[in-house]
Amino acid sequence: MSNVSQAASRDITDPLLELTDVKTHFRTARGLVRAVDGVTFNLDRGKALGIVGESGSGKTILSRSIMGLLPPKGAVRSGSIKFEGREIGNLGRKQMRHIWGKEMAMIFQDPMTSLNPLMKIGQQIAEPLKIHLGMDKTSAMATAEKLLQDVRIPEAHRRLAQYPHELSGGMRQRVMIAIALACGPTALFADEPTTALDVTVQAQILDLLNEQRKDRNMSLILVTHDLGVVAGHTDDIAVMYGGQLVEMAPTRVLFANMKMPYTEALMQSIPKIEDPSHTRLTAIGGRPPDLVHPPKGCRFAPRCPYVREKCENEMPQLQQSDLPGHFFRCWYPVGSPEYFESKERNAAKAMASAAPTEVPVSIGEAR
Amino acid sequence: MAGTGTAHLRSASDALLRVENLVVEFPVGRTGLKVNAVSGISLDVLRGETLGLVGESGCGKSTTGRAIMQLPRPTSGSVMFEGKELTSMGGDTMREARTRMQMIFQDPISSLNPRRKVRDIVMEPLTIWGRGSKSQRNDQVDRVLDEVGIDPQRAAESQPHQFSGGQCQRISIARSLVLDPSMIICDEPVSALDVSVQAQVLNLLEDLKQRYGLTLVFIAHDLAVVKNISDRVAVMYLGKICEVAGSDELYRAPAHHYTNVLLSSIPVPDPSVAVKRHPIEGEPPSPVFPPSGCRFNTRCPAAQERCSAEEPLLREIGDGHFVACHYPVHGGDAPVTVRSSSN
Amino acid sequence: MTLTIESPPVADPASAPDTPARTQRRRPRIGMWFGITWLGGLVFCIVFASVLPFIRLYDTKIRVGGKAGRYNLGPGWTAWLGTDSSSHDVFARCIYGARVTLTVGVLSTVIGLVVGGLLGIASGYFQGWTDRVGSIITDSLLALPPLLLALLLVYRMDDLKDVYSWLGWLDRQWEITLTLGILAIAPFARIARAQTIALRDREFVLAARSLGAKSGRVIAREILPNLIPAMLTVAVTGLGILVAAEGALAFLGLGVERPLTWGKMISDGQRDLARAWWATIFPCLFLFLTVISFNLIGDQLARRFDIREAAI
Amino acid sequence: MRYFLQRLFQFVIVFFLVTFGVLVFMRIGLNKPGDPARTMLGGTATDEQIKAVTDRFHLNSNYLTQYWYWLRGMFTLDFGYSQTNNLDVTTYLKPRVLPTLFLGIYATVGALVIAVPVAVYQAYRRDSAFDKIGSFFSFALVSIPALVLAPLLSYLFIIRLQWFPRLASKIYPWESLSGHFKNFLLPSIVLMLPLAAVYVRLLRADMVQTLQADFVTLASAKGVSPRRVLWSHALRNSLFTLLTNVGVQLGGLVGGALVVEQYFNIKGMGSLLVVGILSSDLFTVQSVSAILVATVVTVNLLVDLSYAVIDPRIRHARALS
Repeated sequence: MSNVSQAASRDITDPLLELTDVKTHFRTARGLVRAVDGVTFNLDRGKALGIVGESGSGKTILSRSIMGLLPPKGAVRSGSIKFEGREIGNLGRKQMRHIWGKEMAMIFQDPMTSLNPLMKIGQQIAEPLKIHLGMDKTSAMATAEKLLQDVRIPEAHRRLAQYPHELSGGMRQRVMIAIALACGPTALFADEPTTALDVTVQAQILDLLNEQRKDRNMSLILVTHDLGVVAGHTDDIAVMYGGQLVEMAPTRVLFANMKMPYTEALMQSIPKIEDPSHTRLTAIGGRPPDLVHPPKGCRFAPRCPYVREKCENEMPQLQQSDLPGHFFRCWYPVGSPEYFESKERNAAKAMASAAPTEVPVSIGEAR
Repeated sequence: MAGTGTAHLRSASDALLRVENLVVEFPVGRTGLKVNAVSGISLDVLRGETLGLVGESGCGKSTTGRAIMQLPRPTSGSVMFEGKELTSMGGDTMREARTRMQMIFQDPISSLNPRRKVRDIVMEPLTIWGRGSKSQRNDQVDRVLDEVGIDPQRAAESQPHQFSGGQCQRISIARSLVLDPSMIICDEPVSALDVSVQAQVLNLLEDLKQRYGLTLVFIAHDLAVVKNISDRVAVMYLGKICEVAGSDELYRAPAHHYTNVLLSSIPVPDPSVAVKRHPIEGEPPSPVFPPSGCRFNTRCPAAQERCSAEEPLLREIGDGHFVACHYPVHGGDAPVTVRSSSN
Repeated sequence: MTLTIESPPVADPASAPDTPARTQRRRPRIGMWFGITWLGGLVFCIVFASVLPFIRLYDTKIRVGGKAGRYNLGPGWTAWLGTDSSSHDVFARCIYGARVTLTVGVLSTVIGLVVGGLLGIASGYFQGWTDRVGSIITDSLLALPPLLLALLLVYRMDDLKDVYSWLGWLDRQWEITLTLGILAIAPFARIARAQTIALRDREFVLAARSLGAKSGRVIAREILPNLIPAMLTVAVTGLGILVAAEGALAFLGLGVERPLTWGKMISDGQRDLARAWWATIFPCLFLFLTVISFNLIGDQLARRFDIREAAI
Repeated sequence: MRYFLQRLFQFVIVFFLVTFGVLVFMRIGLNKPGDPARTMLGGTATDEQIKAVTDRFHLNSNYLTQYWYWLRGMFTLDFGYSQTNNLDVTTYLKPRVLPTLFLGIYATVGALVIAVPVAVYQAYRRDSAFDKIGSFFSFALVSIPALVLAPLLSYLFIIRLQWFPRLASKIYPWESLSGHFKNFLLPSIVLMLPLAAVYVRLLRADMVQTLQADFVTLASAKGVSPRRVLWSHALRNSLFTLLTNVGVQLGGLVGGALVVEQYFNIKGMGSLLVVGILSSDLFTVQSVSAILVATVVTVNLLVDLSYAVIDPRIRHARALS
């Protein structure tokens, strides 16, 4: 695998991105919101990492923290973020400017609001080219046209002079990708890049992203709530819950061998196309934790079907499983003796009470 | 006959809802152009059945749901509900008829008036129609709230913004239930919710359907969700119905090329499953200028000359399986969306 | 006077942490308390003007050495804010003037709010020709500069009541109230219309209709409660504008003659500004403090209800 | 284009409606034959004089006919006759136009020149000391009516500091630049400051909104410099409310001009109008109102057009229609 590394002193096998105990908190009227609370992981060059979580899990804030794109007011950051061996966690917007667009680029969720409505497509793509690569107008436009062809936009030349509203949602997302790719970044952050798109278009965009990643040996961080999206398109998956990383593993390992009850519950609550119609879903009762006053122990404890006393009192640390690269945050992981014991107990309880249980929020969940 | 035909409709006497050749058009500003949101579709739903209506954004599925409610009234076509024709009904009769069918919307927060107490919101239908005495109404509301898993005590003193999205959706469901309707039209009821909450709401809908003997029209863009909850599924594309079949049958052996593409586009939450892709290029054309013939012909991998000239009618290709396509996938009897474990 | 209003906030507690919302309240609420104190004090003085020892009666002349003279006293203990050209206490006159000004302001706001509000709701809810007629009315009202319209209306009403006996009940104060009320219709109508259109398409309104609610009920139960905060906020800010407009009318010679209002006092004192600044500057201050008080309260309300305030 | 014609049509309708309304309202109640003429000429007028005026302006016919003749006169620049000045309105209206125009242009342009940079910087450095001070002053200034600002400033600068004379005779810039300056600076400031404050508040609010938009974040994430993000991405997208209000505020500006002209003794259309109304000078009032209404309507039309210049979406939507 060849690599065009700019940092000659660094070994190309070194991780591109190293996060150590990254925390991002927000001061609000209600108190300190622990949006991201101690995240540690490494990402290798050219790899695709999926960050999965429900709304409020901190996945978006995490990706924005790495990019340094948080709102300037109210955010309290700590921990270390190293990008190509260089600490960027403490850089201000001024210093980040030289990294943004050139080495790190970002794609947002909503293609409708992410492009400047008053600027022609061509100009928007040419902008980073002029800034970072010092191109003149003609060559920037020529490169922009090439980029549009790369992201497979038909009639690329004509598009340059069009405005965003003249394109469909999928086309706009392609333009966003073209902008992100313009200066050949080493890391691409895609925040829910397909949530606003239709399924048929979603598949096209995901394929395009992956193909470009491979062609350009670029790392991809795919932030999404949809396990289906990450399953087919990433090398590793990080599952977030309540601001913390609760499980991280190579994609196949995670799906085949998940350790965290939350990941398991998440998987089970998704309706699957293979299952026959009217298959009962296993819902997760309750609600995500309040990040101003998070639970003392495991953050998933209040909703966990296998919860024990220890879970409620002591916060589990991220530990490695017997498989390489697989980490999880649980006292009694899926597959442990305690897990099976709790499972049997729950099943017995469900048998005993035919009527819906007293759990107030999720009716029939236990049946 | 224009439109996509009525071959799939069952005997009129069995159907709770029977929609024939429904057309809904909206003007585009003052341009004189019109959006062909729904172009002559026919549907029927039997009592106690759940009909899934699935398609991409802009295919007219939500518009169909609202047109059934006569909000706004369709441009033309017939909507028979409980044996009565809704499109010709006058104001007050119409208002009365609407209480027999209810609607749940996509945005749980927007569908509740932010300035009213949750309990009053749920009580509102009873107040409008002056049903029962005050204490009867209170009991009814308490019972329904309890049923959907909302604490009536808390509902009495809280406003919608104090509840989460999932809970708001439960409240919407409670409101739609108090008048004891026979049918509920669910317009993307779970697409704004997180997966864990989505499962709660889907389960709740299934339970309530059993308990109240409800008939559901379930509109969504998520095929897995639609399959999970529906007995019968109708696939829509650009204001027309492409395919109608029993839920399991449709997913086992899609016959319309669009259905096939749609099914193979779903990302599967399992990396060991290799999906045989049927990728298509491009995006749906504008409903202002729909293509001639089969509306899918501009993107269809199997399109031939006939497809742009002649509009296919819905025809039966299997037991209860109908498709509007001149050249259906394998005649509709072989599974095409191949999913196999690669290791 | 224009306010642009955002759609009401959609707050999902579950998703809140993912979107770092605006933090910290910006300006402390001192401003609003200042406004309430000033207006409260003013109203108190107005109500008890005749019994409060420190407010002289409207007609009391302050004599110096037994003589009443032009501007014979500057600000001081005897007359807090000095005396005017006819030897009257400026402070007392300011208070009596405030009575007229505030009454006119409140009543005309109510007129504008009710008429404009109904017009706007009707235009926004029913659309079609109702909307077309409504928008022609508002456009026409806005095409004529407001102060010009006010001058015309007040002046002609004076004439008309001599011709038509059924207008006999109109005194100057009513003329001004009606006039300013008419001026306030168009802005209120615009805002009510915009808000109604935004609300009309919300799903809870659709839900109410699908429950079989009639238009009247939908407007009263679903739309109006969501409209009221915005309208009240606009009304408070609008009060400030109408108070200023009343001042301008009085300044241009079409004010209430007795008691004099601030605008007329400013106009009267203007010629002798060099000699007796207090006769002009103090009414100016009263006018300014009153207008700013309304604005401060309005601003706080706008924040409270999350209404983005645009122009005043 | 069709959209523009539609708007034009609507504005023309409003113009006719309002000017006709003014005519009717000025003459209503003067029902008896000769009454309007008598009102115009005053009690001492002879019957011949009254008849002459009545005939000249068709004061005996119905309002629509009167309106028609007046309107026809307007288009041939015959604005009617004013008894107060015993002159044709056209003659003495002419020199009144420019001073008011000076005031209006100085105030609007000055307000924009001050407001745009201040608001942009306030929004950019939100919650900074600059923002807070700016917000404080704009809030205070928004709350100062012309009626208050005029005496305050004239007391300070004319009476205390004596920087300006009370009256200057040479008012046109081509006569004497300093005289023009001395005459118009203070009145323009009185009109300009509150206007600038309104603009600052509007633009700041919109800018703050825009700066939170995804496409602005994306522009930053491309590595675009903050200055360019601010001035070329965010500002253009924030101009709509401001533009709308340049039109909307015009009415208020005219109102302010009435007060300011009166206060600073400027012989403009505003003071003419006040005198005209107070002396039932039918033709003066009608003519000046018509000019003002036409101005307001035209400016609003131009504002409408400028949206299309700025925003391609509007341009295209209109091209479709």
